[in-house]
Amino acid sequence: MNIKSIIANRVAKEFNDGNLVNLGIGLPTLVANYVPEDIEVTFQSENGFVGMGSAPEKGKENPNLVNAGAQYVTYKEGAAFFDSSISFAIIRGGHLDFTVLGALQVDEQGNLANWMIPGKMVPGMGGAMDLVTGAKKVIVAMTHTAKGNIKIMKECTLPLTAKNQVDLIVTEMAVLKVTDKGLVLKELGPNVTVEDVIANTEANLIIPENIGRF
Amino acid sequence: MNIKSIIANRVAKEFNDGNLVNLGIGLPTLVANYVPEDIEVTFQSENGFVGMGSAPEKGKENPNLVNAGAQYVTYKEGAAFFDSSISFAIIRGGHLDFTVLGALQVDEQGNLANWMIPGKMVPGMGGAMDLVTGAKKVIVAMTHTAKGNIKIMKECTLPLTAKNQVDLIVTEMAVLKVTDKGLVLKELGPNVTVEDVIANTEANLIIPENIGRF
Amino acid sequence: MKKIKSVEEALSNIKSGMTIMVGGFLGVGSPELMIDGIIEKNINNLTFIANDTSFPGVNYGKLVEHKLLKKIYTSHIGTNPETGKQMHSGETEVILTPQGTLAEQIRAAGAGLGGVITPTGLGTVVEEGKQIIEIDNKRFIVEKPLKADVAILRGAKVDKKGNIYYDLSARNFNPIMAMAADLVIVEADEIVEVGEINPNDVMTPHIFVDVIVKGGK
Amino acid sequence: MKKIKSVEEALSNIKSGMTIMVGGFLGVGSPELMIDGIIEKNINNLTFIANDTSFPGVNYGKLVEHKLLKKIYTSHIGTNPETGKQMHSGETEVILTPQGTLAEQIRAAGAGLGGVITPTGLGTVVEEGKQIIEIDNKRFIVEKPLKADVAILRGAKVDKKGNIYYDLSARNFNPIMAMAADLVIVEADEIVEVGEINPNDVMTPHIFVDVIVKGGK
Repeated sequence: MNIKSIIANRVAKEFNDGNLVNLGIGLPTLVANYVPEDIEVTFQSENGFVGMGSAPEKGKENPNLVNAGAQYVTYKEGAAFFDSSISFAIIRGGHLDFTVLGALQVDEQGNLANWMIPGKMVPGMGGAMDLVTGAKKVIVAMTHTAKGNIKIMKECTLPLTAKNQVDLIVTEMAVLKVTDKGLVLKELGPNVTVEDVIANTEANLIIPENIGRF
Repeated sequence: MNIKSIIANRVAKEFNDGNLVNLGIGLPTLVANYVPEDIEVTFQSENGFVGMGSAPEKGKENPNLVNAGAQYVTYKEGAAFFDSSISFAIIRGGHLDFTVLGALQVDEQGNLANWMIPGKMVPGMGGAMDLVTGAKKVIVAMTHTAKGNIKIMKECTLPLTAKNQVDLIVTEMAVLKVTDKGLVLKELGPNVTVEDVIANTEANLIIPENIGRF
Repeated sequence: MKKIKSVEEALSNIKSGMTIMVGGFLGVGSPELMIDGIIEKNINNLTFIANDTSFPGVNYGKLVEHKLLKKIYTSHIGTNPETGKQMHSGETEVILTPQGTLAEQIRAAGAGLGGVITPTGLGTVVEEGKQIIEIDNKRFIVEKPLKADVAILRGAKVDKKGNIYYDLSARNFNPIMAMAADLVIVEADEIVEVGEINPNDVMTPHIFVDVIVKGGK
Repeated sequence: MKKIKSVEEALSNIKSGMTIMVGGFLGVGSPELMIDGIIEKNINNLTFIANDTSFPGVNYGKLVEHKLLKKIYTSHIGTNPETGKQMHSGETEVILTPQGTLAEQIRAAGAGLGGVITPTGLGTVVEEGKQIIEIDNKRFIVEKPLKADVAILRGAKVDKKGNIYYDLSARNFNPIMAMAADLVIVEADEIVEVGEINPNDVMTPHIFVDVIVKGGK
């Protein structure tokens, strides 16, 4: 498996049968491919439906059926479509079990920055601020560093998407749980040592005696 | 025509083609029977639809199709059903051209009292407060007095339904327009004199030179 | 993920002292079997949220006669004299709210909003004791969200996943209550296979629904 | 009460300097002919409200390239680099708002609410300069309603009275914008007879719709 698949595969293990999940654009989208077969997870697309399926076969694309990244998708039996105000009522109202998003930076307090780099890139927050504020659990799924740059910080330096909302950080190197006391190293990725994680992380890490491996 | 029909008939003359109208329970409901045939008026029922029709034939009642007074009704072709939040978005959002309601009291400032008599009768405001606040024009349709008691006051003594929202008062005796300067006597009912109206009204009346008749 | 339960099983989720929301408008679009079950099991001391208190002997109107309600949030009690009687005697607390405000308070709870900013009720007793907000020099009343432990709804067609389709004016408060309770029980006139309701036409998505019971109709 | 008009007639309602709302999500569920007409007639200096600014060359994304927009209220501009360029140069004012807040602001305008009380954006730049309200010791941002002179929508099926039925994810912002503009124009993939859309399944009631144009599809 490549790095992205390793991350997506690990994230998918968090879900339980019957969960409602929103996956962000990019790496998080891959998570859908790794949901264990013995559970049923419903995916929401914030442009207005629950019950999102995989990409359609070539030639079977429906221009009215896209995900929040405007990619053609399908829907599963039992899907339901609605308008944007209902879609965000679901998101803001605490009806999502998980939201999985990428990050530019995340920090010890569970702060997240993923929507702009001042003066450089200002795509806008889209649905991210609502998702992070409203979902029961927020998982950041990302590569541990970006071209060698540290992303897991003592304190985010980029403008925040939300304060204190991240619950879990999953990278190819580690699973980190956000707690009141800081980031706890719960699991190590394939062939990764504690020292590797520390070297690639600015945030203080709480290292328990027993650390799992994925 | 009896008194109620006279009032209902006069109210219906206010409507224009294409208007959306909400009729309160009781006397206002009768207004639907007097809409001129050359215009189309759409009636809203605040329990959740536009395009309300008349009562069904005996034996054709549908238990899922009632008006806001729980009476069986029908719907017209082109009707649309929705939930209570949308129904009151229509009402509060200024999408109604007219609301027609009864009153216990109404006064010179266009204040309306129609939802409770302290210690005696507290039915609750239902949709009335939203209707009176949100509709473009508020018409009070009622008998001029109640068993001899004056209802058109200098100032309402009963708890208000809303302040300064009434635009027009239609009784069997008169049509009164609420203006910044007070109530203007616009029209007299059948066989009614200006003196009759004054004698049955506590509010000061502005009496123009030309008064119509209905 | 089997949501279809017996009325008895569904009732086991409702305990005395809870806050319940009941869909319907003067009893139209309201669950019959669940209401009768609450009465039979004498589940009491309930905080009740619904548009009205129906008519004597009709659907949730019966909850009032059986004195199962401690506190009532509603817009209208005029059709059930017993409610007014209990209110005046002080037996039951009744909080009267404009119907549109009530709808938005329920919706706000379901939508994760902190409250409702409405002009309805200004200059009346409704604004007494409430927070007032000024926006662009206009005054508005701030009303708080209304949430329940359990919502009991009625649907015309419900698929086995829990997607609900309502019929005509029986829709009313049901879809917004579906979003505003920890547990949502729907009484279905008809239970249909998944896929029988067009995904465009689903009025309450299955994700809001926890329990389906077959109604008596 | 004839609502069906030509694109040319419909366009006559839109003037330079107006505020317009456009339905759609990255161009899906958006009116094509009306957008092309605005460009052709060079209606400019517009205040624009939509979820995003689409992609370069795609639907309302073209309004940006043609520099017809003075001010943009939106949640996301990342898919159209031209928007960011005009924002940085100061040519166009861009107000970025969380998508759920944007939806509620539009809905609030249509529903006669004074504003929106939301937790989204707390502790971020989104709360800067905005009114903050405290309810039960929790802080929320107060966001103002968003209203337009004209809303331009796209429907899959529209009956001759103006009832709209949307298809799949093309619904998105269309139904809430239908309530929040002085004049509402819908571009219909298909115009059908009154009665062809089941009254239960109407997604935008005809009372909100002023003008119907036949789309190119």
